[in-house]
Amino acid sequence: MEPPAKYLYYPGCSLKATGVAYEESLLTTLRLLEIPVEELSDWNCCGATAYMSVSEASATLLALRNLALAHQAGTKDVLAPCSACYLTLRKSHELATHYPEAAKDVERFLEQAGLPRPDSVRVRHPLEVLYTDVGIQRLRELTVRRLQGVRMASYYGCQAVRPYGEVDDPHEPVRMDEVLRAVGVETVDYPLKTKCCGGSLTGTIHEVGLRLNYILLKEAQRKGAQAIVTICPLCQFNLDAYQREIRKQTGEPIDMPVLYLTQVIGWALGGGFRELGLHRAISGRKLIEQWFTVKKEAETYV
Amino acid sequence: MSERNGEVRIGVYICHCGVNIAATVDVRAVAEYAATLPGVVVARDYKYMCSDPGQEMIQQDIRDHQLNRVVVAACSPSLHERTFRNAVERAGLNPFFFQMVNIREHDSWVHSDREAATEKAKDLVRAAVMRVYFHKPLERRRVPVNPDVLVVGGGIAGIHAALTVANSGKRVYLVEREPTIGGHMAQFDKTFPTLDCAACILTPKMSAVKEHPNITLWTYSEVVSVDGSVGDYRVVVKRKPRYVREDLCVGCLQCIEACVFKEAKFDDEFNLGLSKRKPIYIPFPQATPKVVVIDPEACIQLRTGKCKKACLEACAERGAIDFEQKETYEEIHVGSIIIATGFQTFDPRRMPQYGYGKYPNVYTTLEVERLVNASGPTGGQVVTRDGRVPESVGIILCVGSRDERTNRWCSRVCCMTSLKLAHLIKEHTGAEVFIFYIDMRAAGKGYEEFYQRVLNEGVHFVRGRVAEITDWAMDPSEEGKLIARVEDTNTGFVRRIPLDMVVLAVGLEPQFDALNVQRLFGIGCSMDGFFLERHPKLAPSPTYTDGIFIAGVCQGPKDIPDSVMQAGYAAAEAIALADTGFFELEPNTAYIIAEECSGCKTCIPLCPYQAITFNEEKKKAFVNEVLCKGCGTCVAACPSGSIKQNLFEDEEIFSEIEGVLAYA
Amino acid sequence: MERQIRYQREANLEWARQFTKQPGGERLLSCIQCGTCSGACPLSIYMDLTPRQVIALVREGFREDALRSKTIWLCASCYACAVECPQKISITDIMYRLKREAIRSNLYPKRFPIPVLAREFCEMVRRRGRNSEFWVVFRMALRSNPFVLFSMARTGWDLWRTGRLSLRKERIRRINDLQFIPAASKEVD
Amino acid sequence: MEDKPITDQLVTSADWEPLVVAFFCNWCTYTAADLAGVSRMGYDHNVRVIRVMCSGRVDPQFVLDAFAHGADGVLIGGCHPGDCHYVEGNYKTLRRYHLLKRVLRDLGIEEGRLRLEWIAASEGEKVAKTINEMVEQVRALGPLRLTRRFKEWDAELASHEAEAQSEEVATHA
Repeated sequence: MEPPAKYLYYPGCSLKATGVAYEESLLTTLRLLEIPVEELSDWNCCGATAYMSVSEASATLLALRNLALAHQAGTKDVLAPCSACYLTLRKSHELATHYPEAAKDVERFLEQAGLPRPDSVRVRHPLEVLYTDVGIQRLRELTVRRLQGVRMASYYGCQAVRPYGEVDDPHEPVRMDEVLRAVGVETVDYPLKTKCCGGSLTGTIHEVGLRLNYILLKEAQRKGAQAIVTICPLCQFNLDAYQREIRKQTGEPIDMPVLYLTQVIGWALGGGFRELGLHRAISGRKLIEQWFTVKKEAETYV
Repeated sequence: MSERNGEVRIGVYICHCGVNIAATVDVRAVAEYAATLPGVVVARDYKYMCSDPGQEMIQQDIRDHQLNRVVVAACSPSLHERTFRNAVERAGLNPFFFQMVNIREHDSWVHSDREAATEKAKDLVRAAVMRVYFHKPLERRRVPVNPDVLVVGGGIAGIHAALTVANSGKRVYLVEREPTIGGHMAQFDKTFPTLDCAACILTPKMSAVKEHPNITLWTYSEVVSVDGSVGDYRVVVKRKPRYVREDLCVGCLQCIEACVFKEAKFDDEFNLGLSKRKPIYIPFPQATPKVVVIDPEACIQLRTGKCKKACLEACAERGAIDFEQKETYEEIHVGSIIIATGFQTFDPRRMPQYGYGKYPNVYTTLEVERLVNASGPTGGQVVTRDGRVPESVGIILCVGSRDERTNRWCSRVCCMTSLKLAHLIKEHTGAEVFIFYIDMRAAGKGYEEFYQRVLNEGVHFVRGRVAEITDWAMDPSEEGKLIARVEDTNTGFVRRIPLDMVVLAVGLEPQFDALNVQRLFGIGCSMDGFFLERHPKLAPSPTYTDGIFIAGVCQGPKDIPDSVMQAGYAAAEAIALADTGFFELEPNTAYIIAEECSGCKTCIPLCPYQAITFNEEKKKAFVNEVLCKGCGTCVAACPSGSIKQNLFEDEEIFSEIEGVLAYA
Repeated sequence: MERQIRYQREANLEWARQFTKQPGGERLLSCIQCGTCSGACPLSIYMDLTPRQVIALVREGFREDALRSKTIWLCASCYACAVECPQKISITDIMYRLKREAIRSNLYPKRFPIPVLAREFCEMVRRRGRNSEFWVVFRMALRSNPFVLFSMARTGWDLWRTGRLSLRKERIRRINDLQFIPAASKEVD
Repeated sequence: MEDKPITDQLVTSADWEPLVVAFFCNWCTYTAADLAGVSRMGYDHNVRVIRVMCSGRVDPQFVLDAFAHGADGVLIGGCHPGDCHYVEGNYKTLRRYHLLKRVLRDLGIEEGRLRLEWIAASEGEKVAKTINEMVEQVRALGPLRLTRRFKEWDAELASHEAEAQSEEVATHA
């Protein structure tokens, strides 16, 4: 498959707030890969899990408005880095195609809003772009820095690989490891790759959310990982922001960097510390500084 | 038309089939309608047309009303066309003055709108009435049947079929792909529910095959081509070189001892890789024939030609070892074929959540059969791969069965196999055994009783399908163990159960090359890939190809007694066919009206049976009706319309088309 | 003592039938009650009913029991059940459907934060087109359990410090587009 | 006029129901239809099945005859390639099918009115699905009703002839 000429970037709400480092590192990485990308103009919330819980029809329409805008902009590939956005956009597309009832609602809405049918639009995930469109071989060639002797656990979370399984295999995903290895990072065999981080449960039923994250961190540690690499803003937030509380509750000395895949890749391709949002980490800051500070750059950014 | 056929007097009979048809189709209305059609003298409906009184009614009408055509609207012709043709014939009419209408499978069973179904029935009956008008009297066709029988596959089904046919005095060729017969049953330890030793009951039958004067046994051989049809199949069998002459080897096994490989280092297929063998080996001590075989991939001499050939020395006087052996081909003629090619077990790597291939102590049921077997790789010791006697063992049922993502069917034997293994493991090790099941299926003579016995032995039955096997401990008690995470649906909570050994009760599925076998023999497959029987209830061994029968798991999952029964049934069919001495064919052959043939030769290359020849002198084509199988392809292609087909004449089909469309 | 018996008249069979006709519910009747969903679910250990039991309740028409269970609100939509289910049942979608119906029928636990979050989220998106994480969480906490705000303060500070806490209320330009989306409360499934 | 599909010129009447004639081979598709029946897989009733031994027996004339006598669609069912009971009859069918499609196109009959489908004996579900799809497709195309068209054309022709004759008479007079 020919990689598309341009991607339309759909940030979603998280990448503008808690996940801002994901946006920074993604855009930097794409820039270093010389892939043209443009933010979708006037995008709205994808509908996500919470909206689906209230109204399926409304959530579908919300999501499809974005795809219709993308269609209008004339770009086929919409890049949705947030796993929840990725899944919701895909699911809505599917619902509108396979269920005549839903399709009718969609048609009515789009007509009223004066928007086109987004038939040809494809929803893509950054991992797909790195693995499929760019390719392991090219990543290897473009690598300018190597993280020597750092072991990482690749963590997909749930929604990116389920239920459609196009980003990677839902049981034993391997692509993230391959991408990481391409830039010289050592990965550990992490059995909880696709286990849930609890999503918004950390905010609602706190102790349950904490427990899930504790298990994820603990197992990564047990398998010898020094950091966890994620592709979802909510996973990153949960694993990163609550380590202090987990330490307090369990008494275990956990202080582990939780990085975005695009931060690691972007750095390997030559990206800078701040432009990859590495300064925004809450946990494992010491290690992050130790790994990602390059002498020359350190001078620039001190 | 009427000039050719005289006055046409048609009787039409509409069957209720109990309520099968009558509930959806207004049979009375159809009969009343049929009575108004041209040529119809009498039209009736009746509860069961195929019953004796039903047939009697037709015969009486033929006599009373001088009927010379009969139409029966009932079930599919594949079920009762023959029945009614015979009934018509017994009343003195040519059996082919009959036409059957399918208003059950094609109408009442697939439609629910009574009015529409009734209209459809009327259309179909009208078409048949218009068609039968043109029917001609035909001769029944018979072909002689060669009494020899080919059995493909030497597992328990093939063995039993071969012995049964051979005992009736017929010649049997038994062809087996592996170096020995015995199949999967030879790998089993005990058999459920009686716990008979599998080898003890199987090996006598294996020797009986070897010794039977009427059986020609070809192991390490495969059927490569099949020609002809019922009564006269011409089959070519490839005999692969085993590099050992079967007629000279006496099975002393001294060559194995002498082999330059002092250590066995190649995966032993019979023990599923749980033990090793040498390049020259015998699959198991009771292998039949008791002849060694050389693995060309492993043997130094065959790979490089540079071995000191110690085996050859050990076999000096007999000279049975022959590195020059080449594959040979045998051609045989048989009247019928029994296919018993068996199954393969589900590859649990397809379900990565169970960790087979990743965690060494996850096994399949077949592997554990070998472990508990006294002559198996561990001498009957049930130990994990790291040599420990397990304290807790979990058996997971329905692995690759009852699953939309892998195989949808129930494999039927796994419940009982697992009960048996649970009993044996407990007996051998005293371990706590957990059986994870969705439903316990123990239907069979003595099976439920066996289930009770295992329950009382204290095996734990956890009702739930295990979600995953991990080695990821969340509790000190789980360190170093495999953990099954499962909802115990009986108690309604999720459990984590630490295990030393996990046994996956893998399902049965068609052989990897079942599709090739299906094509080779021209039989069908069901949706699941198992071979298709002619009728699921009443003809579970014959296939749609006359003279070919199926037996054992190749037709669908079943246990040993069921396989043996089906094999006996297939054998009885083959014997009956051979003893009858002939087979009756549909007289649907093509023929050419010589005067109308333009000699264009279009038809000649179309016939796959070379049944059409061209008479250069007369410039006319000619159909050899003995070779013609009656597909009608040449008929459709003939530009001058001079080729006709019995039972499917152009005017018969045209009137059928017009008949179904008369109201359009 | 509470009586645990269920009379057949309490089973809403029509509701159950309707359920199988909605997106996601098509394969509901294929359930063989194997419990793979519950075993695969990371949260089933916190639920009052396992997902399998919820499926059984829905299929048998015990509407209220299904809608009142905490299970549906604990579902984090991770789709582990849907990926593992041997009958390919979209269990996640069934949970969504039950959540929606519970909200519409006012059958959800009142101070339980999850449905509150969902409603606050939707309100904000309806009005502004985007969600501002801080404000959604803030309002949810106010409505369910204000004390939780104290425990969140530390995390909030961490986020503020690293520039990850945005207090801006985002809003899309063509907010009018959204007026054509039927209001959630009026939706009839 | 010849360029437009014939159906465009007809008004679709409300009570019109499509009718599809199906030619099924005895070994695969007819058996599959039996299986659909045994499994009670309901499908659209607007289909009439005619059994032939092999799809290779389906003479193009059968198809044209069916259209001429009022069928709105024709479905041919045979064994999958490689599975033909008569070795390769279905390949001959395939070749003829492509030719037939061209003939139909030239006659102004939409290609969608003819369909060839490989359906194995075990594929009862596919029989039901194919029939339903075919009926729906034909329903969407509208009535073909060649029988009625023939009558109209005949009448038209007759009136032309009558006119011509009367003109002739007039000139002669």
